[in-house]
Amino acid sequence: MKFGVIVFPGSNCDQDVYHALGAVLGQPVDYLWHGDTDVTGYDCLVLPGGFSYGDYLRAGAIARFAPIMPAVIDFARSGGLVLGICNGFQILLEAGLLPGAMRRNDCLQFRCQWTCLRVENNATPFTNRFRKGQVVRIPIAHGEGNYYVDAATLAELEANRQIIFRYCTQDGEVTPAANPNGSVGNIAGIINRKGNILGMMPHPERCAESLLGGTDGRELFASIVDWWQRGERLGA
Amino acid sequence: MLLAKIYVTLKPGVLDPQGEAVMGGLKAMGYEGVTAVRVGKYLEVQLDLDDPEKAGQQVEEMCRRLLANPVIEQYRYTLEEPAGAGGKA
Amino acid sequence: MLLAKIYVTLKPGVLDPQGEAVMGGLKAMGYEGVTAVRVGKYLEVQLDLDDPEKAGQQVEEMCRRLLANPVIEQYRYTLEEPAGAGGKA
Amino acid sequence: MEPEVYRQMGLTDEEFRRIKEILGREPNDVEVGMFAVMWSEHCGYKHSRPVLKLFPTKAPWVLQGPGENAGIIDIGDGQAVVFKIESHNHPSAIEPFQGAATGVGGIVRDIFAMGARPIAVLDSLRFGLLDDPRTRYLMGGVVAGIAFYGNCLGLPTVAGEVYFDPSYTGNPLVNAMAVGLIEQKNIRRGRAAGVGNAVMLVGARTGRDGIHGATFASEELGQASEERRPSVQVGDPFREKLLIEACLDIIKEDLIIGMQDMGAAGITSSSCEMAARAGTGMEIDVALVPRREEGMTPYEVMLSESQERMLLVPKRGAEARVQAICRRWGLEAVVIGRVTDDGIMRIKEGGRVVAEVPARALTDQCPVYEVERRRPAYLDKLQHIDLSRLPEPGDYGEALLKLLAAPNIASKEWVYRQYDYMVRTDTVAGPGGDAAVLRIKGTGKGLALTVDGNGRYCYLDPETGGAIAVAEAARNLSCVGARPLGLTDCLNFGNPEKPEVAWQFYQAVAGMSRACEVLQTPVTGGNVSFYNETEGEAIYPTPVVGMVGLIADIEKRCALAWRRENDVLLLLGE
Ligand SMILES: Nc1ncnc2c1ncn2[C@@H]1O[C@H](COP(=O)(O)OP(=O)(O)O)[C@@H](O)[C@H]1O
Repeated sequence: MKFGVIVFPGSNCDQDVYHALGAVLGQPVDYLWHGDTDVTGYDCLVLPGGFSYGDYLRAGAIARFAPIMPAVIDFARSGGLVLGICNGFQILLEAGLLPGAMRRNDCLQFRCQWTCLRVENNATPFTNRFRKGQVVRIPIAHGEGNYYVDAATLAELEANRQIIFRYCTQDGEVTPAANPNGSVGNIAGIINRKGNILGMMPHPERCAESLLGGTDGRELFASIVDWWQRGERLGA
Repeated sequence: MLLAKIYVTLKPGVLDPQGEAVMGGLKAMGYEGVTAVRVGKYLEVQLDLDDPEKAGQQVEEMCRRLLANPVIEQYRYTLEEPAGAGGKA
Repeated sequence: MLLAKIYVTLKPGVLDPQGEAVMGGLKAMGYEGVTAVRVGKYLEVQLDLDDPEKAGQQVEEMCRRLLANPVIEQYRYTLEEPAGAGGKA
Repeated sequence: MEPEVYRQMGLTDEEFRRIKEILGREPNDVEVGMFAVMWSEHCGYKHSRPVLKLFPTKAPWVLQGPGENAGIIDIGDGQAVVFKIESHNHPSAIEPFQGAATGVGGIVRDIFAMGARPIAVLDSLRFGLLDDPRTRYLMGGVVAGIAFYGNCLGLPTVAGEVYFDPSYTGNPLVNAMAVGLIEQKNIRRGRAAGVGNAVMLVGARTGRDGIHGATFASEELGQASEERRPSVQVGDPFREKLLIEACLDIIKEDLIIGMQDMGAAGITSSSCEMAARAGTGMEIDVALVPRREEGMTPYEVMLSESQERMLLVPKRGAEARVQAICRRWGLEAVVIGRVTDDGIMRIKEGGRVVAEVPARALTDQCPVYEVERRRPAYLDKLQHIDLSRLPEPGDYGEALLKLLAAPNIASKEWVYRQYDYMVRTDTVAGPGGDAAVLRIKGTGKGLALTVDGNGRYCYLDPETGGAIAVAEAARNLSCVGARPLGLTDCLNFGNPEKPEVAWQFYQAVAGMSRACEVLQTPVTGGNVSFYNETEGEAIYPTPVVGMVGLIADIEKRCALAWRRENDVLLLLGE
């Protein structure tokens, strides 16, 4: 399976994701330039973290209009796997591929720390190597991760099991104290209804090697590869 | 030349942590009379257009597509001739 | 009750990276006529005061002490009766 | 020229006389401005140069010592580490957020100017006491500014220090260190070699930012009010990120001979230093410099400190390719001049010559002052306090809790959780331990980084305090399993024209040098920040040491936490 990591001006986790997918997981991976308009030949696109266009105005707002985005949107709408991490998640929201919006962290400061996440739904291409309810440790690093949706959409997300990760305590309890940024319902990651577009604030590429303090992120990437290979075998 | 003055604010129901922090700060400084603070954005966009109607359309579109996020924000704007351009700004 | 509308903008000549990025974005979206963008803050502060003179003094002071950074920013404001309070806002 | 004019720019009557002697004529505004900034303490090291000679700077593994944008150390396998520390104290005292942010921006540019990929930032901070609201404002702004710039660049801020003491109340210290990694074959130096080669300006447009002492010229020209010429620079980390990627692409394609960042004194310092190092001259046309503001004079263009700009000397014929790479990253790159063979900095505006000065007069001929040194009187009193007469605490448990709660000792997590210390996925040990540890991808090796200093010790005994700063840094590195290889220093002191400060400065440098010799850790570069005073009161003499070490096998690193019950505790040393 072939991964494409999109490089926007100001992306700064592009090389980290590339390293995790290529050197750690041993998967074929290419950089895709924001100015290109074609994504054919790729099986999964990753929108990495960083500060695209400086995150000036709103995080992800300007990147959403990059020349490559129409191709990304087509790819996503036709069922291709898309993973947005941190700034990538913000871009997916701005592009309307996922519902909701990001506000500044309620503490009004940037936060870099390890967080515990409860896996709310493991029946996805991105989380199938986790157990439902499993607590995983993945770091965050953002200033605008305070996820917002209105009540009606939130109910819809819940009903469709689109909430994938929630910030929680070490024991898996979803409490206000475990919420690092004020996001609605402690939401850390959501998926679209069809289940092929995941957006998450935490950085799985930062915990894909034990040297860096954890390997839960590696499991997330490995889930994608497993899912893909199973699909291939079944001829899907 | 036209100057668009654009105001982007959070929708009424959306919590504004920055506004709350500013209010807290003002109260701590002794301004007890402050009862609410909302923080938004103010943009000035200069346009090389003379037709106010066309400019208005463009500004409306810019706001909708880029300058405001309709999920959490609302906007309004005014159009005027830039000061110094003989306008009445 | 009075509503202060406060505009905080960068002093002329101070680099505005936000404004430049927004201008770049707008141009890339096809709005070729945009010649300059400056981004500032817009605040609404509600005051439990009825005396416009006193309120004006307080707002002036708040701007100077907290809301604007005098080293790089300038500010202006208007005072009005809040909409819904019978004012003409 | 009226003495008023050059004095306002910071030149003495004697210095002005020397300028006339060098030029053999009366200098014009632009020339005086260029001399004033190049002969300023900041660029010229007028009061420190002879003392800095005490530092040992050589070792077989030192590839670049002091005198370049940054120092370089060999770490084997054809790789090297590039690092340097710099102060941004005064800008941060005026505007903490932007002052600290642009401090990070400036030191990071020094690293990629050598051709290296920046990989980490460290910060050393000093403030007054936290019960002062102004201190809290300054600290909040400084930390947020460092976070804003470093996080946006995608550089982990992996270690640092924060101390609080009343002596820093009016004059906080903000020292930032940057570290880069490079393949040795890619090392570039800030040299304008090759007569006839183009000189290119890459990055941001030039505005009136940070033109110190320039107010006079503008007022004389009656052009604008104070409002129109802010001296505070605003940082644009997004543009700097693009600049890093563009410059590294340019290096990868081997398109340039040398490059230098534009820090203090902008085009003036970068151009004349590049020329002086190569023994060449340069001709620059200010009319070709892209501007952000209208009506700028040659004086303003030459002295502007607008951020996020680099000066490049491309190889012959490579200009177009350099421009293409920059365009790809959304940056402007323009030819603003040529390298010449006559050793002269010739500044033109269109066809008109507006300044003509020997490059070396600006750099090498900067006057040097030996100030009388006098041991401060306060030392006698302080060094004779009888410690045995201090009262014993009644309750040691309580005393311990009090100590742990003291801001100087308490956890600094409030600071470093605002820094993205994990980006680049190399941070094996981040803030919170003795030294940060970064792995070097593709090797089994690691780098250890630390920044240390103790102003109080130096106040009590600058020689010993200076030695302790070096020793502490070396200990922090060895605690994580690294061999110390070299250091960069930031010397924060008061007014060097005062004999007491001159004495402290000399003593501290002597003590640091002694420790460097013993520990075989040479100095590869640094920065001096004088005049850290408010109302005539100097800060504590505060030399800060940034040190780099190598861990041969990253699996053999050592961490802070206790591992297992019943493990044996050993105390090493006396
Ligand atoms: N300004 C800062 N930036 C980043 N890390 C910091 C900062 N200040 C302190 N730290 C980190 O916090 C930890 C404790 O710092 P410090 O109190 O100076 O410890 P010590 O005195 O034991 O060296 C260190 O790991 C240090 O790197």
